[in-house]
Amino acid sequence: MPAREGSPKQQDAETVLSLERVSVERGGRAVLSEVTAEVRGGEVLAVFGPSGAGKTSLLRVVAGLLAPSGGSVRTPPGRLGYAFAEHRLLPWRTVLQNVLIPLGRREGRTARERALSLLDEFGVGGTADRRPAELSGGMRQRVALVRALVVRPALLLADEPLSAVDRQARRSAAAAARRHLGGAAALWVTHDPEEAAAVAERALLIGTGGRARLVPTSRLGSA
Amino acid sequence: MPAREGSPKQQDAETVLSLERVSVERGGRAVLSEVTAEVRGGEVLAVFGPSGAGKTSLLRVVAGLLAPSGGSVRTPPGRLGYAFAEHRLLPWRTVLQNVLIPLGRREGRTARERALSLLDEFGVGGTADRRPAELSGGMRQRVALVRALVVRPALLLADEPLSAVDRQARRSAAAAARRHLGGAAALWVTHDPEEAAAVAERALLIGTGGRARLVPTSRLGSA
Amino acid sequence: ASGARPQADALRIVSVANVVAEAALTGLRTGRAALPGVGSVRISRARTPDELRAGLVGGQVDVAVLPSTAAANLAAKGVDVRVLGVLDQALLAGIGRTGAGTAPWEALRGATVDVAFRGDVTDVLTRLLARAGGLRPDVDVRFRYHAQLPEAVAEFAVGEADFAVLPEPSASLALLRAAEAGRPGTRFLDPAAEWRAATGSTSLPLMAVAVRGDLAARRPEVIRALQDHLRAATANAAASAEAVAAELQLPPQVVSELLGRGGTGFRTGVQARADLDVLYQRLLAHAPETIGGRLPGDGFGV
Amino acid sequence: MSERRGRRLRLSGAAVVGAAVLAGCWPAVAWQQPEILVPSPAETAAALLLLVESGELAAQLWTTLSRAAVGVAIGIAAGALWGLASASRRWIDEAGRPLRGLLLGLPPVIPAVLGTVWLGDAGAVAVLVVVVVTVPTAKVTVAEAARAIDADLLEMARVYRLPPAARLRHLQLPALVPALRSAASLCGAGGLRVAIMAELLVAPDGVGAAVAQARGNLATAEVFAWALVAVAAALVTDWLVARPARRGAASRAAEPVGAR
Amino acid sequence: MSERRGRRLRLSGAAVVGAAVLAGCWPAVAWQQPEILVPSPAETAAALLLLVESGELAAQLWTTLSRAAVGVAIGIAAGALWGLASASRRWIDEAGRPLRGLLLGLPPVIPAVLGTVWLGDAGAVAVLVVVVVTVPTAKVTVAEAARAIDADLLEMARVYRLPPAARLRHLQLPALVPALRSAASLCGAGGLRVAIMAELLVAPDGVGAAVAQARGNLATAEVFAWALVAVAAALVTDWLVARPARRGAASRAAEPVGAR
Ligand SMILES: Nc1ncnc2c1ncn2[C@@H]1O[C@H](COP(=O)(O)OP(=O)(O)OP(=O)(O)O)[C@@H](O)[C@H]1O
Ligand SMILES: Nc1ncnc2c1ncn2[C@@H]1O[C@H](COP(=O)(O)OP(=O)(O)OP(=O)(O)O)[C@@H](O)[C@H]1O
Ligand SMILES: [Mg+2]
Ligand SMILES: [Mg+2]
Repeated sequence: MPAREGSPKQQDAETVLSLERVSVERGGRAVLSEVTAEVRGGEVLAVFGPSGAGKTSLLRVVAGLLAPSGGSVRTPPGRLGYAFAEHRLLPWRTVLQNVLIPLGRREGRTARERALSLLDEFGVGGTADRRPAELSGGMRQRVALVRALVVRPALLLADEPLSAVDRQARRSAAAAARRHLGGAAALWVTHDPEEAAAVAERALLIGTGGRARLVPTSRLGSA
Repeated sequence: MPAREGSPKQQDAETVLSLERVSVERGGRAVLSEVTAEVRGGEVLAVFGPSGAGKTSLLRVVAGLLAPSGGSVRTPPGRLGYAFAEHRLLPWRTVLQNVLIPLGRREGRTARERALSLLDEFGVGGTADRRPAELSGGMRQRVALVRALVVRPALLLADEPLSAVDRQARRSAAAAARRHLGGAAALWVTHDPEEAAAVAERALLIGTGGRARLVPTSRLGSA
Repeated sequence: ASGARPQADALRIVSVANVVAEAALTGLRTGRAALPGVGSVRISRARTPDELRAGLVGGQVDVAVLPSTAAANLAAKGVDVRVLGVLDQALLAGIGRTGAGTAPWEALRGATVDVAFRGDVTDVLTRLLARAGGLRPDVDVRFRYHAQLPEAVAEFAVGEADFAVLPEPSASLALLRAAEAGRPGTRFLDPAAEWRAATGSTSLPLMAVAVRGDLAARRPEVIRALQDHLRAATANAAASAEAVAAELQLPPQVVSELLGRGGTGFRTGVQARADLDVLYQRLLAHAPETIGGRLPGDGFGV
Repeated sequence: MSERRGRRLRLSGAAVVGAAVLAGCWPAVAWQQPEILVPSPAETAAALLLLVESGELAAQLWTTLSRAAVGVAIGIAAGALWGLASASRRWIDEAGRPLRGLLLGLPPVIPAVLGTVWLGDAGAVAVLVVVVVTVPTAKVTVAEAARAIDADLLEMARVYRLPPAARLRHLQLPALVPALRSAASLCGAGGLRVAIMAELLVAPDGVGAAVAQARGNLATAEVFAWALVAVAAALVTDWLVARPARRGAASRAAEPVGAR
Repeated sequence: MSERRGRRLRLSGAAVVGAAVLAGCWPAVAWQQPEILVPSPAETAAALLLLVESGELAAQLWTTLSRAAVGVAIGIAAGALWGLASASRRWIDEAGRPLRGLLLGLPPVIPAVLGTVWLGDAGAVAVLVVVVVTVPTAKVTVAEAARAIDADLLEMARVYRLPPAARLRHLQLPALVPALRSAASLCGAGGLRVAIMAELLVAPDGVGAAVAQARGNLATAEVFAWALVAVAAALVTDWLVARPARRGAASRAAEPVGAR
């Protein structure tokens, strides 16, 4: 049974990301089954569910890294920002270089200042000239999130972007991410109800059967 | 100022892990400053603190992977179990092989059953014959934790071992870990107060200045 | 380092590939001829004199058929070898695309001559003979070198070169292939004849049969027997043309032409010593490294 | 299933096209050149047939192949061990540097000459030359790859005190598979060429000696026939080395990746 | 600081010991052998001195070095590009397979013969032979390493739509450093040897031709002197290639790791 829209606010921005009856198989096993959802520009949809339910798989399908076994995905034109769960920073480049590499040459120049201020805002300000290996796990995660934001994505996919960060830094980073999202649509995977509530109003709750339904993030805490 | 013992229960088991005025520098910057703590056999000490405070560094010092710039560390004789933050499973071996490799040959035979039942208990029972790449992030984390436990360590170091796992699985995994610890001493890094409380009674709270103090885990939630 | 030899009466002969040498050894190889006092003869072939020296030094080789310069060179380097004879033959030939005139050197004035290696005996002798013939090397006549003999042969055969001085059987091969390719050439220069004219010696002794010194000293009767065999076999070389062609995998017509031309023969080391010394002295003056920088001493020829 | 099969067909198609292009160059060149320089395919085929019929091909190829195989096996084993040791201990690396320079810089004539002195047997000398050429290739490839092994995994092995054998079996060898494969690919096919070259320099038998003989006789078609044999042997070696590799790659890429 | 210096000294010490052991083997062998088989270091030094004084050494070495350098440069560039292309597109890999077999299996005599036909100039032929030998080494090493590049990082590059130039510069080249280094190390030092061999086969000048001539004259000491020159050149090349590498390794291992 496809999931239905659960949020009341849908007046101003239009839907830019839509999943329609998306099914996914991995290694021959069905993981997601007929997931349907729509996300408007500027909106974050939290993705919530048990470990192994298929959250990362869903993000990969949306990013075009994995072919769904059924259904269709429509994504907005423009750039994609993807904060991978394992950060995927280039080990031989500095933090600042890592953040700037996805930008084109000309953009890169003007974006430098923005990148530095974003790093600052996410609490990793002093690390611009260090290599990823010289950061702590939580710092690397935030750098990866900055990289995903600095490209001014039309679509942001964030896969547990703050799981290795302490509660306080998580709160402030989630708020900062929300501020810098602009008109982008976002899918934000997290296991933390508080974090989900900080970035999103609606959550796509994936069950172990691979079915998903939309719930308000305010109701996740009780899970 | 060195930290002091904060827990009232210290009658039966003796101290097997002790840190005395341990200081750590990384990349020329002071990270930890004169951390002192003692852990008894069978006791878990939670390690808590902001991202970048030096929790992973502390575990590395205890594991002998990093030389402290000052102070001394005494560890129990016997095996070490280390659940790294980035799992570090061998990509070309199956889950079961990964879990069994740290064991010697003869042990390996008898340990097979135990490994399988541990995997089961941690909610990754069906994955024994898969490669790590075929697991979700949270599943890989739990496999790494099982590997650290299956060697029957005298000392367990767990670095945010359940950060990518949903709340429910986290609770049950934490409880299972506690059960299987036996007489080992453990340091357990986490950002989740609930998880800390589930595995430990005392926590080493590391501040941004690199100083640490011991607090009951019940008081972490208010941080 | 010779040590105890298991088969004292086995004679081990190694020969560099050479038509006359092969003809002289055919009888021994096939077992039709036998040497008195020698139980068995084992014959193998080496591609370069370089391969022979370890065997001669180590005692795995008793007799070696090799360029006479290499024999002198080994002696100069302290290897105890003697020459038990030389194989007389037309070992070098100047081939070209002109008719054989009376003044071969004049035909070469202003021309380029292909030679296989810079600085080897063929090169040195050709330069010496050119000077004797009234040409200044590198001025009146130019030389072009190759790293390997087959290249020089191929260049002549396909018409890339008009003149070449080559050892046999390469010269014959070059003429054969050139004729097949429709660019026939001729032997227009006989270096051996030029050599005799220039030096007054009776031959140009380029191919020698060397023997380990201790064998020569201990078993003179074996040396005699071998010399007798070689003399008889070279005198009748043409008879074994077919076997030689098969053994060396050469075109039969080339071998029978070479062996049938006459001029092949064998002289003992003692008989040929004077001719050898003339050659060695000239080389010592112009290219000492080819004979190791020193003339062989007394008793070199046996 | 049938889609994967189609893909495989298309890929062998690419190989056939590649071979056809190469094969096409040959008559184009041979056309304008006399046989003695560049024989035509037909002339070469005739020479090849002769070699096959006389049994020469089988005999010499067997001689050379066995020399190459022995040399390559010894060379890869020694080189890989040396490479692993070099990667794990800096002083071994430094101490081995002169030997490595020696092996890499030494013209093969020298081991050929020395080998004749020491070993006497020309076949053994050819093996020696193959070993000398193979060892540094294997060593350098394996050492650089071993240095690039994931430091995190090595640390894990240290923490869990894996004994050296287990470390080698479960961590280093699997991580070195690409390097070992390139060493095997280079040395396997290249070893034959080196063996031929060594025989050309010193040995009285084997493919190299046959080539030298044919070349001396200006039997260019025969030289080309031997070259064809050598290339065919190299391709077979390459195929044997690449086969298990491809199977591994296929299983890794089992999951379909769609276009966006 | 001074501790690091001590370590460096100890390491060069290891290299000196390695060299000394090798150098010690030589007189030990030469002792029992006549000069014509294994010349002593003194005899070799005398021959070397003669080569230096006559200017022969500088002239021939220059010729050979420039041929080797040109050949290796072309070979590594072409091989690395081919390797990258092979790793990224299966059909390129498949289509290139026959050519790779050809290059790996072909006895150098054949390109020598064909080269003489096509290029005329023997020097160019020597360069061609060096290229032919270098290309597959570079190709195989780079292709296998490129296939082993972290798939996660490649996926990241794809997601962020890095243009090919940026991908090459920021991801592929840094990831290929070990492979490129081993290719450079193998081809750089080995290239000289191959050039010498090629000259021995095809060219009338250069070190290879000098070796051939010395060999023909049974001047073993001179052959050894040339071999020393070749080994020295290989060591220098190796040192030049290894220097930047070592610097990189030093910066990576900046953090001290204590014993437990
Ligand atoms: N490459 C793969 N091959 C086969 N199966 C896979 C692969 N990757 C993931 N899976 C399986 O797909 C299912 C969903 O995985 P996914 O990574 O999407 O989970 P998740 O919801 O992101 O979990 P987590 O919260 O632990 O990250 C899991 O059962 C996992 O075992
Ligand atoms: N290899 C390194 N070189 C230099 N500095 C490092 C290195 N690793 C970590 N650091 C620095 O040491 C400090 C402590 O890092 P550590 O990894 O111990 O933090 P942590 O408490 O584990 O943080 P997190 O919760 O994010 O994992 C950080 O400021 C980090 O930047
Ligand atoms: Mg996931
Ligand atoms: Mg950490």
